Amino acid sequence: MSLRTHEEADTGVQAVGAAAREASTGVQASHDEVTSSELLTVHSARALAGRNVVFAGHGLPTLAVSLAQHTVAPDVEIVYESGVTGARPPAMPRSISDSILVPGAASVMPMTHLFNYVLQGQRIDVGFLGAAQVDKYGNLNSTLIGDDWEHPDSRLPGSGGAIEAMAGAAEIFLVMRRHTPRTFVENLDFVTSPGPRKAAEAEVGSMPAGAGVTHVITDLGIMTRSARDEELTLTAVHPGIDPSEVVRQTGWNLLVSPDLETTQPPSAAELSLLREQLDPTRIYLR
Amino acid sequence: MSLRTHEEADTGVQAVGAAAREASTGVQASHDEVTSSELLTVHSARALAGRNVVFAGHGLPTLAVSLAQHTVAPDVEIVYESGVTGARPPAMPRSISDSILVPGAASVMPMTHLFNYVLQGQRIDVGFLGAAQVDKYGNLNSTLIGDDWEHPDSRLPGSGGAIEAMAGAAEIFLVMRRHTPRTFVENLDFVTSPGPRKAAEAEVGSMPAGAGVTHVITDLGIMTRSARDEELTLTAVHPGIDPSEVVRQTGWNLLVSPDLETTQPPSAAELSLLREQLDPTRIYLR
Amino acid sequence: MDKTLSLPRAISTYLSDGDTVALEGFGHIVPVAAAHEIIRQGFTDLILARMSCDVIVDQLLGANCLRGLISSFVANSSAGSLHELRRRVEKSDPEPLWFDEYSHGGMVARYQAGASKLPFQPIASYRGSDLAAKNPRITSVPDPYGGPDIYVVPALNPDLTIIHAQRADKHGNVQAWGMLGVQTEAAFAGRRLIVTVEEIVDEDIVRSDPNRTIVPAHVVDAVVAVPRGSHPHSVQGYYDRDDDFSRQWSALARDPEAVQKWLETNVRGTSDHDEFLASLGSDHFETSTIHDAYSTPVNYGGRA
Amino acid sequence: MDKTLSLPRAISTYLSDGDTVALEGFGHIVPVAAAHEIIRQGFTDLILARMSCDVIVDQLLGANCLRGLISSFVANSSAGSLHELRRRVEKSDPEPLWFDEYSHGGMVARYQAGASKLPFQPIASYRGSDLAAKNPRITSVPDPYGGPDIYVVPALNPDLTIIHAQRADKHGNVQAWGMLGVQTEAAFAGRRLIVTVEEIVDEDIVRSDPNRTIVPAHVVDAVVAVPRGSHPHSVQGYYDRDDDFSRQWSALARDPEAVQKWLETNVRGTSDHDEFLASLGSDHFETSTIHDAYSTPVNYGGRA
Repeated sequence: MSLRTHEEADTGVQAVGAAAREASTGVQASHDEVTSSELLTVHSARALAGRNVVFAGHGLPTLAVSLAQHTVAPDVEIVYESGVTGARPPAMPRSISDSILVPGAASVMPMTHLFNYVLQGQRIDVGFLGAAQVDKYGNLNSTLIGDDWEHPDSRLPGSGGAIEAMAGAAEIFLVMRRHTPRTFVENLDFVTSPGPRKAAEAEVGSMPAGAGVTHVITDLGIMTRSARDEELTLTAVHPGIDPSEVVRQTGWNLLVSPDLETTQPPSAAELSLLREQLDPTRIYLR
Repeated sequence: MSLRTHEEADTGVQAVGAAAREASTGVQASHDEVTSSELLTVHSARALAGRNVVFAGHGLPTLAVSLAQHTVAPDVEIVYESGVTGARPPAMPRSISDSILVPGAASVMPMTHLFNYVLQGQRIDVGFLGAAQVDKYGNLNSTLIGDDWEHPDSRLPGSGGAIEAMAGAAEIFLVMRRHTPRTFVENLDFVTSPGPRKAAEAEVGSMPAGAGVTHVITDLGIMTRSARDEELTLTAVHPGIDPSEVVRQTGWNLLVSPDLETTQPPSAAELSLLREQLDPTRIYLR
Repeated sequence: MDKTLSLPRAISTYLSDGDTVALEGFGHIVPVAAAHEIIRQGFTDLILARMSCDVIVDQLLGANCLRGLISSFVANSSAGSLHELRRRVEKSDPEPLWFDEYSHGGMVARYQAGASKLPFQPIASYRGSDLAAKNPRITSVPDPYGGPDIYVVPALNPDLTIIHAQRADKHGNVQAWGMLGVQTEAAFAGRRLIVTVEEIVDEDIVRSDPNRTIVPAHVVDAVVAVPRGSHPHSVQGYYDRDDDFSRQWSALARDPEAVQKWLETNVRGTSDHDEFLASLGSDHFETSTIHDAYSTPVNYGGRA
Repeated sequence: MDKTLSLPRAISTYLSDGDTVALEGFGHIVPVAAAHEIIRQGFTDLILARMSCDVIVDQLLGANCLRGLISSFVANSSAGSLHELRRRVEKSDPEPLWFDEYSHGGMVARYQAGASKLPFQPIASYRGSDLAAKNPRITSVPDPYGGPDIYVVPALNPDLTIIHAQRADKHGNVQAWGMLGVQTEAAFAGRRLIVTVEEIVDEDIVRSDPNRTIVPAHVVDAVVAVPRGSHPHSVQGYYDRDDDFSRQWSALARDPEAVQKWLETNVRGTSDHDEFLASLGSDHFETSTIHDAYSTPVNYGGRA
């Protein structure tokens, strides 16, 4: 409910970018069928290999964790901001506070436990977040757009638990449906959730426990960073996406890895799991 | 379990003082039958008139609250340090962590709620405490006897929750089975639970929320105080007790009220309730 | 002590103009009916504390009940924007809104300090966040154990807290299950406390499961039976959420006049919560039925 | 992930000499069998954290497992004194004991800070108490909201926490009821966590009542089935306390040699908890039977 997942930032059907449409080889799945949601979900799931405890919103992150449980990370467990762990909902939850998450779950914690003991308590390996703006160090804005904090052009939902997820999780995966210069910016209008580099510049407060944003998964490709002072670097583009297009759609001078790769398209097995088992009514696989 | 109630400080059968035995009139109950426990319980119960939420140990305080519920304070509720409220045990609990308290109780709180939200949260009208030593301002020692804190002559149980009860409750009732110069002292060997006067002398920390010890109920009589800088004053003696005897048994120069009263002996109704209904097997009415 | 009251009586007894009132519930067991009663009785100048906003925040704003808001999430859950709120914040339309903003972790910490009668609660987040820079009430203390200065947030002690739950006994022992949010802390933090419940049950039911009690009776001032009092939010074991209602609100509230008309017809024009529910249409609740899924009983037995 | 282990294996895997180990449980669901296994394996130089002491503290002291104690109540519940402990504190016999002393409120605050990864937790008590004067780890910070400086206690993060509960599934979702003490906070505060339980149950039972879970699986390192693992303390719904045992301990432990003999016979001389229980005599548990008192099931139903 309260984290800015992509569902809240973006609504409506999102097809994958035109370039991807043209280029996707269709070796493993007909590219016409691969939606943006499917693409982002598959790459989010793959990035979960080796992780155990994930803090995530409903929708795409939930689907990604489910897919990872069936593929690269059988023991991965999802913790929802509403305090639910080990949920086994009979259908896709409509928000993180959907009571469909509760029957058959392993636990429901009160919010003091979730925020104090789980998030602040550094029990999370990966937190999935969304944002209206991200900068080169993975600092996030989900508060407002505009110059005047008191009278913003657009008032956004705010932190919810994003500040605590960023501060407490070992790493953050950022999922952005639309990779544009308006969302990938040189300077945030408001720093809601600072990564460790921004935090280190401040004079007061406890340092974040983790590395901040380590993966950004977009409709154009994947950016990663691993050290505090490291910038996000384009490490992979989706099939048919020219890296110069990604640089053009980024509001700062984006670093491109010398070992730039092309992502493996969703496999038939991944798509089959998503479509036939995990979200057969296509609530999220729009 | 962990507050120093009189049960923990004093063990063994305690008959009422000889003077009281000789003088008790027996108008309402044969004085031969009135044990020290009954006397202290009845006067503790009477003092609960007008109070609603009581923090108490097992044994005498529990009995006193039960008696008050049947007499002067029908709505009074007891909160145990183990987190249990609204207990209706089928028999007298043997400690505050006796699981006999739980079946049929109104709530069981985790200890964070009990200590943070109930005690520190200032939800308690009266806290019952015991102590090894008390001074004229109602400061209490339940930690040690001796001059050397590192190697005391006698190591006592320690605070338990007594410090928090003293700091958070609106007032404290102290029950002392034996009124002697060794327990009513000029200077405590160790200030475990300071009242507000002692706290005010300190330079650091939050001030206690309440008045500290307002009633001391002993085998000789009743002492009260109501303002921060007020000393405990002997306001009533039990029938047949000479006030000079109380002064002699007190380690400081005890103030005696000009309006000194003689306590009303336990009534037949009170004794009947205690003996036949509340503690028929005489676990505590020794 | 019987603490049952009618909803109008509970609100009129325990709320005053200018109060800070907390309405908590995280997308589940939300005191919506109580918010509507606040609108009906025309309270003004309130400061609302609510971690995660929803339709009732827009409705209280539209009804001009609020001069301020303390919150950490100001969208309509996942259903869209709260347009009354955005008009107030973005354009001071019709007037400015005092907005005291935190993160969810900060709000939890504020309620926790309030419930604990501590002046503040430390929090490990906020370093480098503009949220801390923007809000003068978020400050810091030194760490006497050698770490960097740590952020703290001040205690939040609402004049009145209102929560909703599945059930209580008439004395006010409140039981809830499913997602519990910050309700226990908000309840203890409040100077006064009203609890609305789906049903008031015999105390033997409550007492058969004392660990299920989230707020003990001595903290409660009034307990009020308000069936379906959380609509459009769900109540575990009682009814499902009404997503259509929430989505339609975000569409409707784009038009300030539509908000006023809705409030006149559905809240001010209804005398109580039952009439409000009826105003939504007789077939409105057909889709929100739920299945049964009972807990396995546990044995509370002890020495007999 | 199946986290079930035998008790010897769990202790040998997750405990090391010199560790700070928390054994929590407030006169109910106490990890007594785990304490005995620590004695059997001969660990030394441990610092024990335990709010409310009892027979296992005396036993661990007698077995020379401990160099230090962090506690807020050092009697044997209401059964009398702990004489091993008193000899150590009063006479440094056989050697001094490092004793880090708090009140119960202070211990709760320390575990809470530890679970929350905060450096400290403020506490409203301690002003004017010699406990604060005596303990240099109890210190203070200024109140930036204008009140007096407030006392703080440091986070407690045991190397290993051990708790006991009624039941868990094999993944380590732990459920308990009755008096819960500070177990959830101690569990989250621990760098490692062992949970002993009366029984490991099918996960469907746990999942029929998710609000009953006091510690979720991802916090647990090992889960161990140890029936009657809390004796002489009670387990709600399973067995009653054994007051005779506790009282007899306070009598026996007046004699240091009797303690050594008891440890040899009943702990070191037994290979596991079943043998320990058998060493108490075949008719020992006849008096601790309990009655049944089942909770009323609640409906967790939602949208099907």
